Amino acid sequence: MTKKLELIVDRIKCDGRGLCAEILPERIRLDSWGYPIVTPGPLPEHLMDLAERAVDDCPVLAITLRRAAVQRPTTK
Amino acid sequence: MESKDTIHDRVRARDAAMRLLNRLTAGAAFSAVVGVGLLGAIGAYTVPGTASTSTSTASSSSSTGSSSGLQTSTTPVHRSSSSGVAVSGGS
Amino acid sequence: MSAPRLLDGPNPSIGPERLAAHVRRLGPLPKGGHGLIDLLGHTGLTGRGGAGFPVGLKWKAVAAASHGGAVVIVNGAEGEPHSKKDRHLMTSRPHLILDGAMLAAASLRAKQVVISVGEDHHAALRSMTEAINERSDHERRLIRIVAAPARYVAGDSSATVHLVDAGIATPTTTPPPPHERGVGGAATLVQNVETLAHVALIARTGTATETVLVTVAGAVRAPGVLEVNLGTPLGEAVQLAGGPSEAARAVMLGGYFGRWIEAAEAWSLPIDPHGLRERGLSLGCGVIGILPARQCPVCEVAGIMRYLARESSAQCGPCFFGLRALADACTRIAERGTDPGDLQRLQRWSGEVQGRGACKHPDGAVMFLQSALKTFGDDFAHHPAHLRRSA
Amino acid sequence: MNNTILWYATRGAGAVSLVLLSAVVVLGILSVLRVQSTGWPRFLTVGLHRNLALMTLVFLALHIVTAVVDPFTHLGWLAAVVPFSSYYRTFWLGLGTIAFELLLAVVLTSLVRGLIGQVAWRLVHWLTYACWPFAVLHGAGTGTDAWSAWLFTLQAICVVAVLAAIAYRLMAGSRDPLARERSSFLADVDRREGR
Repeated sequence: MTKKLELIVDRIKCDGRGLCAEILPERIRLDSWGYPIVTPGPLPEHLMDLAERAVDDCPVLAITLRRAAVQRPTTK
Repeated sequence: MESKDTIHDRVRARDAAMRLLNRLTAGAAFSAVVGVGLLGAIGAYTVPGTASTSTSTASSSSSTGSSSGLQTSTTPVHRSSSSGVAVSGGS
Repeated sequence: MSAPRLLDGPNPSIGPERLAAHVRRLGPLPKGGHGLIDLLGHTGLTGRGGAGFPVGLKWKAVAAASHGGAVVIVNGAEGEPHSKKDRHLMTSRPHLILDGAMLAAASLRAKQVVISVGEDHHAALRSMTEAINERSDHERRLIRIVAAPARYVAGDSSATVHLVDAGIATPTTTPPPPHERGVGGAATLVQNVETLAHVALIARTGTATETVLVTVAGAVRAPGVLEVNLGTPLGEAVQLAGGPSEAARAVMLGGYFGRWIEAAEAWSLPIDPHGLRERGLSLGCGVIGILPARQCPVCEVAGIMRYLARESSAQCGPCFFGLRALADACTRIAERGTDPGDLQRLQRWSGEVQGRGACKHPDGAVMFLQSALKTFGDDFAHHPAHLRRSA
Repeated sequence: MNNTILWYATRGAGAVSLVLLSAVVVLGILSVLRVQSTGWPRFLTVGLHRNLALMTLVFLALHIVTAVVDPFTHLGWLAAVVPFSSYYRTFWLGLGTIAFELLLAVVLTSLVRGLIGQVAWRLVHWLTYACWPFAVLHGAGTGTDAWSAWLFTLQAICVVAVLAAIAYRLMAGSRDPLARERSSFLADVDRREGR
C-alpha cells in the first residue's frame, strides 16, 4: 500500500496568515475571513513538494501532513 | 464554488512569486559575495596599517608585511581622519 | 413489572435523596465490568448530553484505549440556556449519578472520577458535594468536583477535559478525541449525568430503561423538567407541562443545536432518540421549546444566533467570524427587513463555516440556522423592517 | 600577502553579515505584520527571510573562519566559541561571539521547529532582538575602520531600517484578528488556581 498523505489544519493554531493558500492554491483556498479551506482527501504525488512547503512555511505550524485516515467515530 | 480560472490564476501567481523568490535569493547571494570583495577593498584603503595611497592593491599589500600588520593589531592606531587615506600605523 | 424510572421514589422537589434511602429503595450498587459494557451495548442506550452517541460503543472505545489509567468525567455543566434537566437530576437523585459514575469507573478501571457541575447551579453543586460525603472512603478518594464556567462551549467534552486538566474550559483540537487521549493523556470517558443515572438503573435490572428527561420551555403553562416514556408523542409532553399557554407557532427540539419544527407537525413526533434520528431529527439535550404564534421567528432566530456567536470561544477564525457574520445578517433581516443579498450570504457563509471548528460549536449553530431557514422560509423571505423585540 | 587578504575578507564578510542579518530581521517583522501586495505574496517574505538567514550563517562562517585562521590576529578557536576569552578587544569581540551563538540557536531551532513545537521555537526566536544589537555593537566596536564613512553609513542604514521595522511593529499591535476576543474569552473561563 502506498502512503497517501492529506493536509490537516489545526483550527485553533491557525490564525489566518494565508501562506498555505498562496503556496498550494490547487488544494487550499481562503474563506471570507481569510482562513484556509482545504480540499479533503489524499494529495496527488505531483503536489507533494508544494504541500510540504506549505507545511514548513506556516508561521504558526497550524497545517500538517497526515496519513490519509479512515473516518474515526466522533463524540461530542 | 470557485471556478477553475481563478485557481489557474493563483497557480500562475504562485509560480511567478516562486521564480521571483529564487531570483531575489540569487541576487542577494551575488551581491553579498561582491559586497565582501568591495567592502574588503574599501577596508584595504582605509585600514590603519596598510601603508599605501597607491591605487594598486597588490603593491599596498605587498608593502605591508605580516610583521607590520601584527603591529597594527597589537597597538591599534586611533584615527580621526575620514579622508580614506591610510597612514602606516606604528612604523 | 414496568422498568424503573430515574425520578421514582420521593418527590424530586423536596431535594436530594439521601444515600440510606437510595440504597433502601434500589438495593446496593452492583458490580461493573465487561458484562456491563456489553449490556449497555445491547440496551442501545445513547448519550443524553446532546450528541446522542451510543454509550456501549463509547465505553468500549475508552476500555480499548485505556491502559489501566482511565478517567471518568461526569458532565453536569449544562450550559444550554433552556435546559434544566441535568441540574434537576443532580439536586434530586445525586446517588443515582454517583452509582453510574462508580460503575463506569469499575468497568473501565478508572483511577479518577471528576464531576463537572455548572458553577451557577448552586443547588446541584451542594447536592453533589453532600452526596459524595455520604459515600465510602474508597469512593470519596476517587471522586472530586470541579465547577464549570457558565458558558455554552464549557459543556463540550474536550472543553471539560481541558477544564479538569488545566483549569481552562475552552475546547481543544480533536482528534485525538477524549476517549483516546483525555485528562493527563489518559483515555477519558465524558458522560452526561442523566446518561450515567440510566446506567445505574440498567446495571441493577439488566434491562433497558424506558424513559428520558426533557425540559419543556417557552410558551407552556408549567415549564419545567419531565421524565417521559420513550416514544411519548411530543404533544403529550407539552400537555404534561400544562399545555401551550397560547397558540403555538413552532417547536425548537434539542436546544440551540437542535431543529425547528412547525407546531402542527411537531405534536405527533415520538420523544425517542432512535425514532427521531430516523426522521433526520435529534432529541439533543432534551429541550422542547415552544415558540408562540405572536412572536416573530426571524427575530427569535436572530437573537439566538447572536447568543451563539457570542459564545464562540474565539479560538477558530471560521467559527468566530463566521457566526458573527451569520448573526449580523440575521439581525439585519430582523431589523431592516429582508434583503435577497443577505439571504444568499446566509447560505454561502453557512457552507463556509460548517465543519471548520475544533469543536462542534460552529456546526451546531449552522445546522440550527439551516433548520430555521427551512421551517421559517417564508418569514425570512418576506420579513418587514421592524426593530428587534426584547428577547 | 595571504594574511592581509584574510584580514580584509574578515571585515568584508563581517559587514555583509550585518547587512544580511538586518535584512533578515526586517523581513521577519514584515512577515509578522502580514505585509503583502499583488505580486508579493506573504510566502515570498517568509521564503526570503529564511533564505537570507541561512545565507547570513554562511557569511558569518566566512567572517569567523577568516578571523580565526588569520595569524595576524592570534585569536584562536576558543575566542570564536567562548565569549570574552580573547585578549584582543575582549569586550567587543565577546559581543560578536554572543551574537553568533544566539543566531545559531535561532536558526537551528527554526530548522527543527516541527520537533520542538511552536511555543519553544517562538521563545528562542525572540532572542533575535538580543542577537541583532550585539552584532551591531560588535561591528562598531571591533571593526578597526568602523568609523570610516563607508562602514558608518552601512551600519546607520541597518540600524535605521531595523528600528523603523520594530517601531512599526510596536505601533501596529497584534495582527492576529482574534487576539483580543480570544484572550477575553479565555480570561472568562480560566479557573486555574491562584487566580
